[in-house]
Amino acid sequence: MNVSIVNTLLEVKDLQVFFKGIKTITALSGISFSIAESETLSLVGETGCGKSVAAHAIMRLLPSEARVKGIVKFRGKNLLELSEKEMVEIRGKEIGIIFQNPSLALNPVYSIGHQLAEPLCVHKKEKKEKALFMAAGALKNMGFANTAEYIRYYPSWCSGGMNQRFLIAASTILGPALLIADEPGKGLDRKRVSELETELKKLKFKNKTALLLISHDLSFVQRLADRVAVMYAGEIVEMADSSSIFEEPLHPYSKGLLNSLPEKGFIPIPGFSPSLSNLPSGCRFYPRCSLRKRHCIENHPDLKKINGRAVRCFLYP
Amino acid sequence: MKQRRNFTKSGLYRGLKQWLIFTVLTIIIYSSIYPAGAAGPESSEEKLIPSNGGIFDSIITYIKSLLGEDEKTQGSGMVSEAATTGVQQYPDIERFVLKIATPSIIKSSSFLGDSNLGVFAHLSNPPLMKMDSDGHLVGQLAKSYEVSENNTCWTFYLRDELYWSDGEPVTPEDIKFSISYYGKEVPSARWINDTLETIAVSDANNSVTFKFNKPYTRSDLEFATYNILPAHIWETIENPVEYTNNGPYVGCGPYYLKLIDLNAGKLVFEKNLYWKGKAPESETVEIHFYSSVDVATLALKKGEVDTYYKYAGSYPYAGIEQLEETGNFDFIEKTDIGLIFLALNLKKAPFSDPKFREALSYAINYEEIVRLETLGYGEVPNRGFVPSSMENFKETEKLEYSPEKARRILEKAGYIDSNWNGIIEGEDGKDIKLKILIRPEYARTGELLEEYLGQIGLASDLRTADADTWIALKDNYEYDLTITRSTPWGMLMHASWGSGYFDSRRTGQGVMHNLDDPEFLQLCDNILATTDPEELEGYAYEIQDYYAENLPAIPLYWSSIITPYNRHFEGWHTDPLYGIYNLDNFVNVRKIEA
Amino acid sequence: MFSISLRADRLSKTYEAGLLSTGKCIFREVSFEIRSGKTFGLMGSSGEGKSTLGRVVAGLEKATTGSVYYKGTPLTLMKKNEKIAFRRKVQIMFQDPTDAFNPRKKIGHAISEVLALLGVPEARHSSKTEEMLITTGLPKEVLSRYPSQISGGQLQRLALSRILLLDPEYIVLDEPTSALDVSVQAQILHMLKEVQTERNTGYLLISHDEIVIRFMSDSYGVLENGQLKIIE
Amino acid sequence: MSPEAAHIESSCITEACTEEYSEKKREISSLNFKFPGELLFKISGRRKGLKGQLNRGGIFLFVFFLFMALFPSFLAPYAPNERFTPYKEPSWDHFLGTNDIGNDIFSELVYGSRISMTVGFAAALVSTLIGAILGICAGYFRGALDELLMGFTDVVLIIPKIPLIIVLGAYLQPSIWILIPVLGLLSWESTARVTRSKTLQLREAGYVKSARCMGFSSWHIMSTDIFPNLYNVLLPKFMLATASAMISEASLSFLGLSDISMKSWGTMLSFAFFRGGFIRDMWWWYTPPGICITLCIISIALIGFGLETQGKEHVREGADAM
Amino acid sequence: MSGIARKGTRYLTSLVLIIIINFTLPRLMPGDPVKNLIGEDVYVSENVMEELRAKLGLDRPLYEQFTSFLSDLLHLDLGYSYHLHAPVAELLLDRLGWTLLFVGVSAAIGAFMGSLLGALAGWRPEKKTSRFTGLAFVVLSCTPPYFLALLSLYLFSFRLGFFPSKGFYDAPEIGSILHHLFLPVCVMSVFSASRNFLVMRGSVIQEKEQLYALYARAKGLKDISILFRHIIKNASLPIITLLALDFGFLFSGALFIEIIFSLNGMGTLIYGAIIGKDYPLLQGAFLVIALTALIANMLADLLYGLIDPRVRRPA
Repeated sequence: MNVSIVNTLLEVKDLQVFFKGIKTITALSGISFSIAESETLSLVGETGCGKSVAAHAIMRLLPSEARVKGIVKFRGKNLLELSEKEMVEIRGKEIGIIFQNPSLALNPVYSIGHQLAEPLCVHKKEKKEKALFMAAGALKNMGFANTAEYIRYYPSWCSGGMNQRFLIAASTILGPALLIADEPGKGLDRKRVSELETELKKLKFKNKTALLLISHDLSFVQRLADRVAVMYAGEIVEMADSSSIFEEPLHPYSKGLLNSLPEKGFIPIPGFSPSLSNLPSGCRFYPRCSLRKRHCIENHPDLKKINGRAVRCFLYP
Repeated sequence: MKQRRNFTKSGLYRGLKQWLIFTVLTIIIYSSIYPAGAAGPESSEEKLIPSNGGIFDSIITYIKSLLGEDEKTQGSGMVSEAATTGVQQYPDIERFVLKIATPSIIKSSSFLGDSNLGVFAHLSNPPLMKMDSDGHLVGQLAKSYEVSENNTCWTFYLRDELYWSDGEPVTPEDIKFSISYYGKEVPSARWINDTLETIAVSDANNSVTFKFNKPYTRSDLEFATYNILPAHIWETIENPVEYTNNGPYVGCGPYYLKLIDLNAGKLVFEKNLYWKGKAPESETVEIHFYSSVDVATLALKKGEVDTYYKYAGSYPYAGIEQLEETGNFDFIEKTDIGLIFLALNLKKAPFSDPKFREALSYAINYEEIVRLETLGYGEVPNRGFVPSSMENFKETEKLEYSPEKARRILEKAGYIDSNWNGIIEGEDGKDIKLKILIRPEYARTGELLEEYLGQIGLASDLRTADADTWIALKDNYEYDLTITRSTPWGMLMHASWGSGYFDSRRTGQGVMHNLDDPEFLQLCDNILATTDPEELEGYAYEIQDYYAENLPAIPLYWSSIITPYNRHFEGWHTDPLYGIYNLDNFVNVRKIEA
Repeated sequence: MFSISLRADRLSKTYEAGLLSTGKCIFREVSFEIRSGKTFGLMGSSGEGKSTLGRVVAGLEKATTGSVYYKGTPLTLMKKNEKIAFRRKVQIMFQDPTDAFNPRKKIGHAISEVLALLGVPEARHSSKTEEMLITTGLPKEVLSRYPSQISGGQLQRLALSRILLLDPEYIVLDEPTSALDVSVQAQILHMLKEVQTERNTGYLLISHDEIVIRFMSDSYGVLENGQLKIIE
Repeated sequence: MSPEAAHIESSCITEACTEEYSEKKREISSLNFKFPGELLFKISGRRKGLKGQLNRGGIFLFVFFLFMALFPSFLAPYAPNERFTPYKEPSWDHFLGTNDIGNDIFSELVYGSRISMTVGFAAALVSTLIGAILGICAGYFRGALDELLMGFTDVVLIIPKIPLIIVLGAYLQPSIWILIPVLGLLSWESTARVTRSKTLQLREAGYVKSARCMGFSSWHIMSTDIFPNLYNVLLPKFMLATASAMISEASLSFLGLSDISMKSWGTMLSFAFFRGGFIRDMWWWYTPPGICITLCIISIALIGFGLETQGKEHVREGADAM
Repeated sequence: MSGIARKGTRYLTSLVLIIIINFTLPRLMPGDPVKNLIGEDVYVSENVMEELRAKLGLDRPLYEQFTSFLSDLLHLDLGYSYHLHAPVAELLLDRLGWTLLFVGVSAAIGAFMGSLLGALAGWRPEKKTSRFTGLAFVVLSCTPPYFLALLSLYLFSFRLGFFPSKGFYDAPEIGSILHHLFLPVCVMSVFSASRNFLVMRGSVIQEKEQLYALYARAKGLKDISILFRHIIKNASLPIITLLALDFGFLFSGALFIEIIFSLNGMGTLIYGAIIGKDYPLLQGAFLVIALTALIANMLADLLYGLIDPRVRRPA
């Protein structure tokens, strides 16, 4: 399906991540997806399904003992094969990332202005004064009134929501083509989430930034994403346009996930996610699946394409 | 602007202000003390030698020297101008510096207050008397002296041709001034004030006569320790003990004390150009202080210094072998008149019992102690306590090591181990556990002692005590046994032959004052009442016999004082009291090609 | 009527003024009532002092003014044995399940400690624990695990069932699901509902999520600027 | 896998929300003197091919020292007070030569371990216990008690230690039974500070709050919920206290204020200096006690770290356990 | 902020307590100070001793001694040292300059070296060099300071002959001072560096796990600039506290180094005062050290506030 999209910005093919230890942990077992220019793709799933690992793997931010396999093509370059020096050029400039915990992602001992200006100094070799001025400008664009004051603030003086916006400003100040948002709304209350949503929408529509949105908050995803990939236990179980997933989920897990949404009346999926070091041999979802058959227990389904969407389930031939 | 915003917004501003005020206050306080500290007592001699004046001073000096500002010490200036006529002309020989390492550190630059400095100043301000290498008291600044019949009048005839380093002649007035000055100003010399009636000066005879209010027989010895001061300089100084100055000090010896530099850790003595006696060859004598003996040894080995001096102490025996190996050093060996001894608490059981003391004297393996402690630079002592190098030494029986004998004596005296626990019981029926006070320097000896006592069935309780605690404890007689030492001066003080340590009528830091036997006290009084050499000899034998018989203390070993010196020098002299630190030595030492 | 209620009466909380700082008012004159078998929802944005209010109701903190009434007795005037009863009967459950168990104790140990506190004889511990596990729907092997070896959803269930061992009349639920995934959130909310119908427990549910509050509560209030606006 | 990497990993996988965590953590780290146990662990861990396991090297070393202290006669070829020719160089008869009075240095070293380890551990135990108790009380009860205790701690912190130890050492009879409480009583304050800030953090932890709510007594909470979790903080502090007690003991010996009837490594070291070991270049005399002190402390560090990794192990397993 | 007020009160109480301790402690020491004023082997009559005793004020009641002590303190009169024959304030100032120079320079070098090496070792702890420096500093921190000092003196001064073995200088000029102080400063800085190293290393290991470090990497910062731009500033916070705490320690730890290198500083002064029971000097020295430590702690608090914005969060 990704063939049909013309301007592929990022293409991830068979990305696998292992953590070597006493037990080998398979965090990602071969996921593939692509993002076109100014498209928003969302990875959704439960805690521990590997969505954040995917984001970190794309940016090559994983710790050294993580083994990463596969291809991550960004504008034709395989990021996984670049040297660290070349990668430094891409990080922050071409691909930005925002983390789930803005107050921790900002360095507590530097002022907001300093941190906003830093990418400019590093990548564009701007003078500090000018960079600060530009940082203030960026804040103004985000709708902050008293920018001169805010750039002198420190992260610890501001609320989480404000820090989240500062973080977005810092990550997008160089206008990256792709912004990875790693659980941006987690821990924020409704009001802040809607603020965040406005912010991301502005990026999406005004700056034409492509977004890789990683979230467990389905309603948030619904409002923002063009396409959605549902992940479960280190693999993508379903990928489709946002509207079709939310209207007609195919995979039992996607269905369950949607059913547990408040709007649907909090209907839970029974059971728990499997351990990543001890994955079930067949379909990874079978222990919790109400529609499971013997077949599901023994065989691992592939991601199959049906009507322009993909699903990993034996229910769909 | 950024700063202002943050601070006005937060309460930090107030805090900062408080701190600022505090800091400023502290700085003010510091700076107000500082000038006071730097000023100190003023004197005509004290000028631009900034050595001890803190880091800032030395930086200023350095800057001054960079700017080319001339610095002259007043002392040397005076010499260069005034001295052309009176100055002795020295033959053109190679000028050299004699460097002496010492662990006896000077703590303050108080000429009269610091006891170590007092010893070192013998070179610049020699006392009236001195001890020759055989231990006889002879004149130094004094040519000769006489004593009146009743021992109350002492007349000292000064040498002619003595000059201070500023060109002034040394007069009997200086002697009179110095001695009465000590009596008035120095606490440790108060006896002079208490006993001295008059001092008469005779310029004609160039003599000075001291009249005491009671017979005083030890003046010749006492006056071998008091440095003579120039009256014309010191009479203006108000509080001499508290007077500190880095020099130069006017002196009348072959050298004068040019500089006390505590920060560099040295004393510098420079030749007294008006010295008319035998001319010393070395241009300057430097005393270098080392806080650690180990480091002093290294400095010696390395050749940084030429010899080693410690009052009443030897170069560490353990290091001699190493120095010998370098091939650069020779050694002077001289039996010390001081010694290491076992002081016994004679005031309480069990050591109040002479039998017990006798037994103890057989329990100690003297041979081994001598071997381990002195590495062969010592010998097994006699029962008579007094070392052989002392005047009027009498040969008494050698101490003997025989645990069997010790046990037998104990048994005979009724000290038996009746409960078979290996420890002998005392008269009260309890196990005898001897409380042994150990000063850190005799730790090893203490260990050995504990073992020897164990062999004859005596338990012991070792208690290490630093010097002050030791003094407190021994003054309260809270011990049974202690290992201590006598210094040369200690052997000579009071009625001499070590009696000063035991006479119970005395007090003092190192003094045991534990013997109140009337016989002994009478003996001391007899000695103190005479100046007649023959009579003294008789009493000396008597007191040594007394020691040998009663064993009020048990000497552990007689040792030698070893002084290493660089082979490039020769002509060394030592005396029993101050070792190599005597004038004979300094005027005779020559540099040679080794 | 004669339902035993937990009532907050004009509670105010002010942080004390320091030597140089002025005090800060967290909430003022807040009153509400929790009835057994019912849920009172407390909604508000973060930083509004919901959690502080929850801790005051649970008796973990003291209110500056006002009082919490339990069975008609104000907390401040309770006698010692009444207080102990209150301690047992009013429990609190926290937001972060990973924090709910001592990381140095195995789950089984933590649970039998509670049983010991209740005075259950040692012999009956295992049967009691098993009973408890059935309500949580967790396998027995969790007992031999450390809290860090168990997922958040499971821990939250365990935390709830541990509280249930004390047989409380009221539970203060302090953001019980906001740290959890949607699917787990649903599980926990259902479990809470089940417990309520089974045991007739009264809940004070604190959450910033309006949907959760609506889903769970019989009545709720919004805490805003220190004032509570009650919506039936 | 290195432990710190493991930590990143686990946080990466569990994607745990760590709101406010660093805030508190910083408070701790401000005083936490971190002993690089993991480093040593890694060095020897790699050599032994052990990863993440309780470190055997440390245990072995420690057990060796312990054995030395408990049964010196097994290891020492001679009695400590047996005398031979003094100042002998190392030979087959005398592994490390003999000292100034002819004692076998190796035997002396073996017998010295008992005293040194007793002083080190006992003083460290005293200081860690006092620090932990005061810190827990201040942190748990807060309020006036906290102010009082921490104010007191601040004062103790400012008192110059070594001169005070010298004064006390000179005043009291120099004996290890005096030295232990003196060293212990003078070095608890930083432990108390760290313990307090950690306790303040733990006090807000859910399990402590639930325990309070469930009606557990303060004593029970402090001893079973708070104290065991202070382990990460107390262990390095304990090791440091041991190290500094041993060093202080050695330093006091150097100043001649030690108990000479109790021969520790420190006393040996000072004897080596004062009795000509240094002058005579007898490195086989003056280096072994120093090395022993260092090794002993390192062994504690290794064990401490081994235990710590064990603690971390189940955090890691957590992600994949179920 | 109430925090500042509280700190202020605490410091004030500390000060008062220090003064009280300072007053009582030397009086608890054994031995008769009057006897110590007199040299060894000297006979002195009782009335001379009494005279001295009266002069020292030791026969007056304790509270009177205390009030006079306080008033003297306010007049910056720390008493008179009968042992060293000089006013205590003068003596201390004289030595303080040198010791501050020597300790201060060492502390600065030690802090810099220790933090830098510690940061590098903590940043890449798996590297061989990191492990080596780590091990080296652990060993150094476990070594008694006098042992270290003697060994280095033996090696550099005796064996290699690079440096003189004693004193602050030969002649009071900068070159000589530098030459003489080089070795003691080295030993002292290595000593203080070993402590800072360990703290910095631990701190960096802790800090580099923080999210902001990862974010800095995501921003496109190079490895080394992450360490030096982002982590160091955070990781140095504990160092500031440690430096202040260590100040008193270094001051007295200098004692051994001063003894070995025969330096005429505070350490030897204090040691001499303790051994000689020089009450006034001891009191003065304790006061000065405690005050210095107090000031160092206050400065650390101040510095902490300047570096760490969390401390000065605006209302």
